Amino acid sequence: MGLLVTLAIVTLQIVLLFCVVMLIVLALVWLERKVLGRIHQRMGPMRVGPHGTLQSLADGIKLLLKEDLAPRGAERLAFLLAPLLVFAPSFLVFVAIPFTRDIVVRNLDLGLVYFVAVSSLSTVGMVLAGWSSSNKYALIGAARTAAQLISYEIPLVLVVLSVAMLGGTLDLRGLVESQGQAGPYVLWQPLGALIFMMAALAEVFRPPFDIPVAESEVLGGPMIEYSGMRWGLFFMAEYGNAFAFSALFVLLFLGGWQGPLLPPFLWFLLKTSAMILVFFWMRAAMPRLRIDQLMGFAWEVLLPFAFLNLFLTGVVQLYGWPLWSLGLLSVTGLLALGYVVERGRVTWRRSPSLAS
Amino acid sequence: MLIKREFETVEMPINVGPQHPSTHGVLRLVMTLDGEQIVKVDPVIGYLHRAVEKLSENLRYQNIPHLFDRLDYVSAFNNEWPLAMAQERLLGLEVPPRGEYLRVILCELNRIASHFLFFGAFGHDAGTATSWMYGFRERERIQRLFEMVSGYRMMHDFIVPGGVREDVPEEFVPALRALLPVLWQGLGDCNNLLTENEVLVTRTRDIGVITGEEAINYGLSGPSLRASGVREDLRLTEPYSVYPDLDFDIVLGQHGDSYDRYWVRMQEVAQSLRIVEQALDRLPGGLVCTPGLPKYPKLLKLPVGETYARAENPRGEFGVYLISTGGDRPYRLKIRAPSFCNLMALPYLMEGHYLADAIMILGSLDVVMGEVDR
Amino acid sequence: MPALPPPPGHLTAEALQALLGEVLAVYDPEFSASVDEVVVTVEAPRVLETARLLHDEPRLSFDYLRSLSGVDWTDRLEVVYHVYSTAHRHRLTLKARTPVDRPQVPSVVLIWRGADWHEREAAEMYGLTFEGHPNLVELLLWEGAPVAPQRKDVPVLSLEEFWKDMGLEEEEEAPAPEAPAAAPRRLTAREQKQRLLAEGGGLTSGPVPSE
Amino acid sequence: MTKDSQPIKPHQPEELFSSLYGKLPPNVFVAKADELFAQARASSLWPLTFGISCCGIEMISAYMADYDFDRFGVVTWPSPRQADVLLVAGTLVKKMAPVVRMLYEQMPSPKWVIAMGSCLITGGPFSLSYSVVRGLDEVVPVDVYIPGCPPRPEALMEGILALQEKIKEDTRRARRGQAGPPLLPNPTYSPLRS
Repeated sequence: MGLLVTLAIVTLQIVLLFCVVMLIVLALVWLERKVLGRIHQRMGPMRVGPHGTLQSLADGIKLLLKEDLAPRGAERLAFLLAPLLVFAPSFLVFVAIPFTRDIVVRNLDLGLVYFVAVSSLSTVGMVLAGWSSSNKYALIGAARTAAQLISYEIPLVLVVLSVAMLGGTLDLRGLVESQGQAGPYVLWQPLGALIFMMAALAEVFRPPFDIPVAESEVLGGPMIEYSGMRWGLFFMAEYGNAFAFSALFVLLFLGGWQGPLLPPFLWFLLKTSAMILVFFWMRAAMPRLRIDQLMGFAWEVLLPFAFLNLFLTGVVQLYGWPLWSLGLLSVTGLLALGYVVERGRVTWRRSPSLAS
Repeated sequence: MLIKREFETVEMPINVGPQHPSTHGVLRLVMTLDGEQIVKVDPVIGYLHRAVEKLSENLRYQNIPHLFDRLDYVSAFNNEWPLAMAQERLLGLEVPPRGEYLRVILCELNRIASHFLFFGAFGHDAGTATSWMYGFRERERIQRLFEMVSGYRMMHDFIVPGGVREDVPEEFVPALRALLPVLWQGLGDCNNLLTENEVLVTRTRDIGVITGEEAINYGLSGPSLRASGVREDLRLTEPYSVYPDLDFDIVLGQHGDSYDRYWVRMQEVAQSLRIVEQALDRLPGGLVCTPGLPKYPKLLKLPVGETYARAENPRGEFGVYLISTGGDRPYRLKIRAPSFCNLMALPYLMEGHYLADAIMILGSLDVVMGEVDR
Repeated sequence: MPALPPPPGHLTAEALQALLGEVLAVYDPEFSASVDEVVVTVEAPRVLETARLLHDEPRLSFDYLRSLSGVDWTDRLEVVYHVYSTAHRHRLTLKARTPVDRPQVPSVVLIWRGADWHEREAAEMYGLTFEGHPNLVELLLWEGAPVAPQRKDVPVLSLEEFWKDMGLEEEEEAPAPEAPAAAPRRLTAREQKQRLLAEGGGLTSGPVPSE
Repeated sequence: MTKDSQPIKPHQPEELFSSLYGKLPPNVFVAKADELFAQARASSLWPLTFGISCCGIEMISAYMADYDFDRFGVVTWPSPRQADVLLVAGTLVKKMAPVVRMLYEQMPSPKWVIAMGSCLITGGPFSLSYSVVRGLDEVVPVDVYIPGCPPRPEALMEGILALQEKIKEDTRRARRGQAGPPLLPNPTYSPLRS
């Protein structure tokens, strides 16, 4: 009987979480179209519901009712399974995200490890999708996905590690609470925050790092052959991931739900929305890089600086220096990063000038 | 790379287009890829071959311009001009000054509109949709003026032998004067968005380099040729119309890469704006079309002869080779389309680059398939 | 900005004609006048040497091929080259005549790379053969397209036929028009090339330029 | 292009609109669900990113800030698998016809076709040419024709609205058991076979 009750509660939680994730995704899609519209000096969706609020719902219903096609040359089982493998991890990470101190499905002691581990599982799904579609664009997209995700996983993990060192715990709730005493870590680790931000953009395929799914090159990459709701699952996974990584940024660097006056849940949502807006803004403002430049950036710039970040944190902790010294060092590192990038831009002519 | 290992790779043929967002129409590229590197590329064209030359040879002269509008459909005024020029040369017509100035104003505006469209498409190839919006915002403003002039947004059928079809409406000049500062502002916006953008520079620098000699040998023309540092602009090197009276510069690139081709076009917008400003200041009164030549004469017969008329289009040299045997229809009408000739250099430019670069190279050539396939 | 002044080596039309008469004398060119250009006509087999001379002679240095057009004069075919010198800024029209029943012209691809697609287009549109062209295959047309559609004896559809085609004309009880006598089928460029090869001519007959 | 591709079946409202009718006993709930489906489909028409020639530029204009198709929920996707509407814009020539046919076949149903411009109705200014297909309906079945050369973006907008109306109307007709609107003859043109 006890087992049954537990099962019922767990099922209820899963359904509830699923609803929340769906709601978040629908809202994000709508928000992105509106925000992009504003940046583009246009309206965005207007016709379905007031200010187009029901637009994503209409899209969802339509996708559900579309024909479910599998190409003749496709590896059928893998083809049908792949979207689930992509969507499931992005759904699973929500289990560990504490929206506030109390609103959390399961607060895990190793929440941070769980998050990083599970979120990188979707690579498998993407590669599987690209390979099983028997489409060359999809294959290229899959290869790009694998390369990009593996490269950016490493700086991401290094930065996460240095935050964990500061907080002294891998528990997300504990990390947020430790920021209550020390102040948000973005003040003490601006370098880490920036690296995390860039790596997160690459992890969720947002521009300027949307190379695997680049519309103008590989036509959507691994999901090119998917139709209807299977394609919708990729779509939902992308936006779910975007939200999850924004939430993680808020938890690690912006002090989570903590803030004056407003209720904690609202604070969390506000901070996450701000991060999401940065994601959208990047999409509107930046062209995308090329895959080898992207990888070069990860291995030659981000990785050394992530190590530097880790090293600085370690030194400060080892000698027990005050936190503001870490902030100072980190800002220096930030300036160095800026210098490296800027120098790359200024001295960019490799071929000799043709003009006489 | 520290570790070098020889892998055995398999070359993969891949088909880009005719339906692909980045092929600017219905170009098809059959590529052979080694990983993501292009080993060989073979452009396949003809997916928009409408036989304009054949049709033109069976149409009366007054019916041809509407086919020409649809060749390079983003710069229709510029297409009509060489055709009218060829007929004028055979007839020995002089165009009244107001007609010439109106032609210059309209064609330069069309060049600006076309380059703004290029800006949008190039940015989209690079991965940002915002450039589309910014480029088209300016283009729409110009098109509203065109509609005021010719009653059509894209296909104008306005430049006729002897001048232009009719005078511009009274409100055109004030509207254009009001528009010019807006266009300068819009150009500034576009430059701020992309021109110095780090990612775009990284993406296009040293991509698709062609030297001046090679570019001449391949028959490139227009901004694509000038980006390689060749001082060749038909408006000044073989001057026609009133261009020699106006003060503007030939913009030259230095490296002949994709970025320079982009940069030259953006600079040309500024030069065209200067031309429009001056032409507007000097716009004389009087007739717009040679007297005695009615608007679209029922039967315009050309004397026997042949001529090759050319003009500087947004994409390069647009030439019309017209042979007349004295009838009311051309005996032969060959169209030398700039995009057709620029596209020929594509395999040379692309080979050895990555798939993503190929998109940028194609974007930087700014081809319009309507005039490639004709 | 006034028009750029003519560069040092620039030749006027008369001077150009005089110089050409001197340089090209061995190829017995015919000079004629277009409205504003010097026109030189040579027989088709001599085009390659002429073109090379035009390109390489420093006083001429025609390094830019503007346009290459085929023209069907019903009794003969012509290939018209509009060339230009970027160094001296003078221009010239070069014409090559070839008989209609065996239209062969040497390819100038190795002199001006820009001739590539122009020649492919002229070949399929006029049924010409360009000897020495590396890749003379269809460019604009498709499988099953009409053969050499730009020639004058290929009619363009009339409006009446078009209406009939669209089924928009009222049905008349007219007797079905007799099928026109099957015209001898024109050979495609490829078939002509094959025929030439079979006859021991074709690609190897012309002077294959080496570069 | 598969050489042995069969002629495309003409639209049948029953199969196009996976109606709940006939599967469930008719009642108010089913009727409302059907209407919801039709509304959702009409509100989220995603065309393929596909412009052939001049009309393609006006089509792009319609997506841009001044006209903003996003207001109607119309956004493009580059792959036919994710598209609902085949918005063909521009002259269709015989070399291109098999490609358009293939794109149509690759799209999952329900799918609709908009023919934009005179060229896709009769061949437009190029109708006398030897290479132009005289009308898109020789290749794929067409739902909405938009005349003009090229049509203004407003005309394209009108076409999209007409298509939305058609989708809803088809559902209503299917519910009443009526046949759909008069359908086009079965297109049998296949450039590769002729």
